[in-house]
Amino acid sequence: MSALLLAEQVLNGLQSGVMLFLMAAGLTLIFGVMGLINLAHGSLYMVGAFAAATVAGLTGSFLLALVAALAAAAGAGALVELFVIRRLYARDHLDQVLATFALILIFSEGTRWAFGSFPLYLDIPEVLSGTVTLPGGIPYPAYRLLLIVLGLAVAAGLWWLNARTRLGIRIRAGENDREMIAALGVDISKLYTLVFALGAGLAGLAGALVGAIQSVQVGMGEPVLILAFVVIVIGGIGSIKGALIGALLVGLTDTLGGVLLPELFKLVTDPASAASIGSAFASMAIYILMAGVLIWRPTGLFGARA
Amino acid sequence: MSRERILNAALLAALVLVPAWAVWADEPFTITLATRAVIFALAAVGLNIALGIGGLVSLGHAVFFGIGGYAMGILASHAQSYTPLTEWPFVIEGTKSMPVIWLVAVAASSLAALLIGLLALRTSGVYFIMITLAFGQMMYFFAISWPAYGGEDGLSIYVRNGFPGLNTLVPIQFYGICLAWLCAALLFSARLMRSPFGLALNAARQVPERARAVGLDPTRLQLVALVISGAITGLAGALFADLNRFVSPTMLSWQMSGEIMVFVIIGGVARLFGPVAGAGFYVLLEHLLGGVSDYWQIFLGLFLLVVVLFGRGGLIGMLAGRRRDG
Amino acid sequence: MSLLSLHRVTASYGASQALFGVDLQVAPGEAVAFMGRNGMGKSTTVRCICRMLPAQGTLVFDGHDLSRLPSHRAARLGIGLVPEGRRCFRDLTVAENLVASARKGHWDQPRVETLFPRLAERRRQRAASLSGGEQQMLAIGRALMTNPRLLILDEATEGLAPTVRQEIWAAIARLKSETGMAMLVIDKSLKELRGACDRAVILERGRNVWQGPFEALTPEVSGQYLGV
Amino acid sequence: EVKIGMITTLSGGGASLGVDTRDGFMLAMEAAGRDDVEIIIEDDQRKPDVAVQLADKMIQSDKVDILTGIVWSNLAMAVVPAATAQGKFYLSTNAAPAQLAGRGCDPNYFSVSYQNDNLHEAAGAFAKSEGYQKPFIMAPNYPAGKDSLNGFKRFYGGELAGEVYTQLGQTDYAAEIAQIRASGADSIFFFLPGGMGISFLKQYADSGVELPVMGPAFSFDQGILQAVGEAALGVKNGSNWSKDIDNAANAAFVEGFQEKYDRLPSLYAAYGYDTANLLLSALDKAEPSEAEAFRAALKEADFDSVRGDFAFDTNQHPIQDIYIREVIKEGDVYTNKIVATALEDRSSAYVDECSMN
Amino acid sequence: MAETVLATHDLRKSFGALAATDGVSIDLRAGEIHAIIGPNGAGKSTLIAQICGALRPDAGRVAFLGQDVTGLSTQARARMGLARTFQTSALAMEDTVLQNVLLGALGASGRPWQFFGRASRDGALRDRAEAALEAVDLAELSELRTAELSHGQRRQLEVAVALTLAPRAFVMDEPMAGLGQEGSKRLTGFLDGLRAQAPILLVEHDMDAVFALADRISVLVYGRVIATGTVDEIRRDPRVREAYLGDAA
Ligand SMILES: Nc1ncnc2c1ncn2[C@@H]1O[C@H](COP(=O)(O)OP(=O)(O)OP(=O)(O)O)[C@@H](O)[C@H]1O
Ligand SMILES: Nc1ncnc2c1ncn2[C@@H]1O[C@H](COP(=O)(O)OP(=O)(O)OP(=O)(O)O)[C@@H](O)[C@H]1O
Ligand SMILES: [Mg+2]
Ligand SMILES: [Mg+2]
Repeated sequence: MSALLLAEQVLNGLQSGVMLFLMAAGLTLIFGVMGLINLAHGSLYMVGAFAAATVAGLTGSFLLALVAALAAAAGAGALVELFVIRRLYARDHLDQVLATFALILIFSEGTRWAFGSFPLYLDIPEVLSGTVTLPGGIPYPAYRLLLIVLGLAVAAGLWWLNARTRLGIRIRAGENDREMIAALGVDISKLYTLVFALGAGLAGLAGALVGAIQSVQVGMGEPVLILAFVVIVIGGIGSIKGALIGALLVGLTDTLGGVLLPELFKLVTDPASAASIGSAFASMAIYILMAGVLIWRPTGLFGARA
Repeated sequence: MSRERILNAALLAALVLVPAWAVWADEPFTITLATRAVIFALAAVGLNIALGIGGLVSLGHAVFFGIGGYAMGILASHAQSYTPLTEWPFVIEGTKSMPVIWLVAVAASSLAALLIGLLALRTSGVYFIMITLAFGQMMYFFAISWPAYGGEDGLSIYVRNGFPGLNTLVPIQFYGICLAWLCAALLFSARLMRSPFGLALNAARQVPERARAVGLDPTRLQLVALVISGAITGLAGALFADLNRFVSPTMLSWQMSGEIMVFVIIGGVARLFGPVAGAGFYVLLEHLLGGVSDYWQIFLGLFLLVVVLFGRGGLIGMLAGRRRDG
Repeated sequence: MSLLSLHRVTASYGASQALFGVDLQVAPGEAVAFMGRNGMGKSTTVRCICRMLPAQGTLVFDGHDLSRLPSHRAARLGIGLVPEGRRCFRDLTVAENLVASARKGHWDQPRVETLFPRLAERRRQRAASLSGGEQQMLAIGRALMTNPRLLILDEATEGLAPTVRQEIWAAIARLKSETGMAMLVIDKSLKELRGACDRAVILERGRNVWQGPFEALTPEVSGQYLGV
Repeated sequence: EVKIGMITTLSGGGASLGVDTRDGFMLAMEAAGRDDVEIIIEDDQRKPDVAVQLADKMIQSDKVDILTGIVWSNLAMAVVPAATAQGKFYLSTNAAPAQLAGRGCDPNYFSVSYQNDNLHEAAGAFAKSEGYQKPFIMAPNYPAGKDSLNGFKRFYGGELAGEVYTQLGQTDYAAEIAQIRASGADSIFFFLPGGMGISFLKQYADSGVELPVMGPAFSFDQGILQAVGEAALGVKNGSNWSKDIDNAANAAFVEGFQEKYDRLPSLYAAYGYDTANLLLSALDKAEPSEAEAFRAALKEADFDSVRGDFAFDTNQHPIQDIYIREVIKEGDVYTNKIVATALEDRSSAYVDECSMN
Repeated sequence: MAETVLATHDLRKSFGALAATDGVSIDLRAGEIHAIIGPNGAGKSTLIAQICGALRPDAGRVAFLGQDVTGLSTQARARMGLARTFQTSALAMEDTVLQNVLLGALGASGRPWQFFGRASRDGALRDRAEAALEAVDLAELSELRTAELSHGQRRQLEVAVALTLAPRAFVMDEPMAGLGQEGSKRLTGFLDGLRAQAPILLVEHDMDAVFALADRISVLVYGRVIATGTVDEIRRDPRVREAYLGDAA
């Protein structure tokens, strides 16, 4: 494999990492900061994509579609928080797992009921289609560059919100001791609704942005959900920086694993089985990475808590 | 007698009476359904030991379930094709005998639990959830792409394995075997909860530093709990594969892990009969709702939501009160 | 007119009743010592005032009926709590702990840090890794940051070194005289309560058994209800 | 009175395929208007264990004579051997894994659709006839994916620019596209069912690489095409059915389906429709309870297939023509048109391994 | 001189730039109560954590019963007979009071690997547990869930659990904290009698208790022992008065 191709694949890995971060951003907020295990995060991602596809289909405007995705997912998130999640903060994680598992069923089948069983059409806008040429002569899709920029911007924004604003501090305080922060005069319920809606909105936005280059269909959120959890756990719960670095690591491992492992096995076996064995190991690679990181650092790369 | 005990007795009675009625009314499928529920309950009883008493929220129990299933699939498929599993260093033949398969399933899943536990118990809390999930996913992807035993297509066994003295093809007899195992596991976990080990494990979950300060090693206690838990779930896996006469990577998927966990939670975590109530309710609901509409999973979701929101302590907690018995 | 007024307050934990009719008044600018043996219901009463535990009976703060308010609204009326067992926000730094509760007023971060210089030294350290005494200072500082009109101190000197304890009692005295902050103080040291408070209320098994000015608190009374 | 049990996927992500299968099947059944045929339809949720239990239920409780409807190979492998072992007939409306065509063939098992490799073989034959020198081929890493690439290679036979197995469920194909660009390939063959294919095609269209693309019909089926949109235009795909196959049965089917369900039929609907008609033709001649006679009646395949000429080989898989279609736009709708016949009277690669000769 | 039961030699532990224990050498002799006092944040709990094995020292050694235990785990030290109480109660809140002491008895007996038989019906375990509850006056509450105890009652239970170990030495981190005056007095009396059973290393801010109990006192300031001596010596020491005691002397 040429050095140029390798460089391009590294770039692809980083790019897919940033995209992963975009998908995981909302979850980082809800899971990392509020300490809530929200399995329905993938569903909110799906809601965003479906809202975007619908609005894009009606208006033809991608921008409006993004706004719709954000609004629909944030709205759904706020409702979910008000009617379901709110009653679960005081319970242990397991009840949250079950409730949000139930929400997955409701969201998935509800969406199928409303939109039918077939995938929807959502494409990138005309102005962003096509490629730009990177230094080194690699043609690179313009839309993906935009995703990278957005992903990094979201990371920076979240970090700022979490570490530097009083809102962020209060939310983290609430995660440590909800009763106490309320007794100090902070309306933590309202903050939580807000944060949950924000996290959901980010999920929806990611669903729309990423949905434009993937398939918009029922169940699209599930693989994302697991990946996003992997990312956050590798980085260390509660750390935005960790989530970004975790995402990049996962992106790189996934991409390079898929590319390099088959090459590696070609040294010992015929191309067809090398491709197959290599890819088998590649699909396990990120999980091996995660297990490895956790065995080495039981609270992730940047996690503080035990 | 406390309300929980009455409830437990009623559940047990239902496990006997419903299939008995099905035999009388010649409804073999009801027995199949009951068998499914009983096997799921067994798997969940296994998880309940790790999760309920030990506080080990494992989202990777499908690994043990699947290993149990594959123990059955691999042994039986070799027996079916008259080829040995290995010829070196000594010949290992396949088998169609349930007791041998169970033994292998339990041994293999305990071993897996031991290895996973040794690594995973370095972490705790949410990290533990995720690392167990990671091991599950590794196994799943491995099974999907490993061609020797069917990959994603899985392995079919044409005839159910045998148990000396019984005709396992008769649904009620196979059900009897499964029920016997479930009762044994329930008895075991009832005694475990009150035993010195249960006490120590329970404390290790709540305050590991205290356990250490009195000379107990929480990690080792938890490891043992995980192994016991994995072994029981593995056994359930072997039975499940035998029920379907089929095993495939879906048994190893994270959804499967999630479902086993859901059985425990809707039934009631750390309640003796929680897994039974949970698995029974879920299987029944799935069966009844399936006919209602194509979108029946919406209703399933709503039912589950109602149980979490209004039934603290799961179904058992809802019906028998918050306080645990014993 | 009293700032805080409790009348016939009862409360339970699930099936077990902990308070059987507690009466308690705190006037503006007054410091009241709240006493009783272990497990008699002092902290439970505090939880009721701060709306952390549902209660029956009359609870009025500054003319507002507390019994309908959520916890944070009660706090915003001007009730500041230093809870039993400190309950600092473990994963927040010292500075963040203070910022989290801050509301406008006399007390701000520099003032709190002047009161407890030790906190200034540990500003960027996670609360969980503070020593016990440091956490206690943080909990007091955090409550002051809400600029309360009534400060509730539930065992606020537990685990503090004698020197620090003296400082805190001095600070309490200063708070009272300078800012006119009313106080409800729970502490084990009768001697120090006597120095800092105007009045005492004694609980036994969830009921008032004695109240009055400290001068009237005879050795017989304290022997009977406090065991000293 | 004949009872037919249909097990198919009606909920969750793969539901669109099952829904089409059912709708096609029922279209034919209702047209026949026979009141002595009872059809029981159940949802397998795309889970093998659920499928097995539904089969048990249909066999034990409902006492069906014939089973049909499964979409996925892994579910078929779970259900079919056990069902045929209990003496039930199974007619496949889609999945037809290699084992069941070869060593595991069974007198009670008929595949009405194809053998899994067929559509890939057609693409391979087409690549050869077009004179491609270096196709780049890829599929997910699971048994059907491997069968697919093997099927392609079986009829292509030449040199490859690359052979890649992707991960099942993968959504980002940037790395594969970079590999394609670097490989010097002159064409691409891919088998990426469902959402994977949509993702790949969208990303490929946006990557600036412009090589001819081939695939099996699954990724270009009516339901999916609309979601891919323009990115699919011009792609060649191997199929044994297309809505423009010119025969009376097909015309009636396409029209009837559109009228009844208000959408264009898909491949799966076509298989469902043919399966129902085959069944009806056999039922006219024999009862399923007379297994020998009924089997013989099925084997005759005495019905008007929407695919034109249709016969069963000795392994009871179809002998049929397999076409190459091209994706076009008709008004606002993306659809397919036949451009070539890739394989004539194609049976399956495993027929010699089957002992039913 | 009585034999030395527990000793540290030049223990050091730093958190970043902060030296929490900075070369601490102290010892505990049979039959005595050795109090460690010092300002908040002086490193007392850090020292205890190292003695009990919860923290690994950067340098230095811990000896217990004449054996170097620096490399041993907490549980191994506990099994040798080192019992501790925590500054913040560490109890199984969902369990009953009795179960908490049973746990101690179980640890002491070293047989947690029994999967059958009820822990609460095991005569030997139960006797031991009940004796410990009796000693701290909690016997009446034995069936209550620990979460239902008041703060002070939890502190008493904390001591009871340590008692069940029948240890060779006690290490107590502020056992009086949270007790009322009456409770402190009772516990003081109780600890007084306990020293005959096993010596106590006592960290405490309650000076009444310390002065009443301690045979020796060591004063820790900024991680260093600045003075060791009898009650009177320490009370008179101007450095100690300045750093710690204030008027309390
Ligand atoms: N969370 C709880 N659940 C159930 N009962 C409780 C709970 N907290 C306290 N109690 C009970 O309520 C009674 C009063 O407890 P409270 O904490 O108010 O006592 P206190 O006067 O503050 O004692 P202390 O000085 O020991 O802190 C106690 O007998 C205790 O057993
Ligand atoms: N994990 C840690 N990381 C950083 N600093 C720590 C950590 N643990 C303790 N410290 C610091 O070390 C110093 C000693 O703490 P320690 O808890 O030993 O004090 P102490 O003497 O027990 O005080 P107190 O009487 O208040 O309980 C404190 O300043 C504390 O902030
Ligand atoms: Mg109290
Ligand atoms: Mg300390």
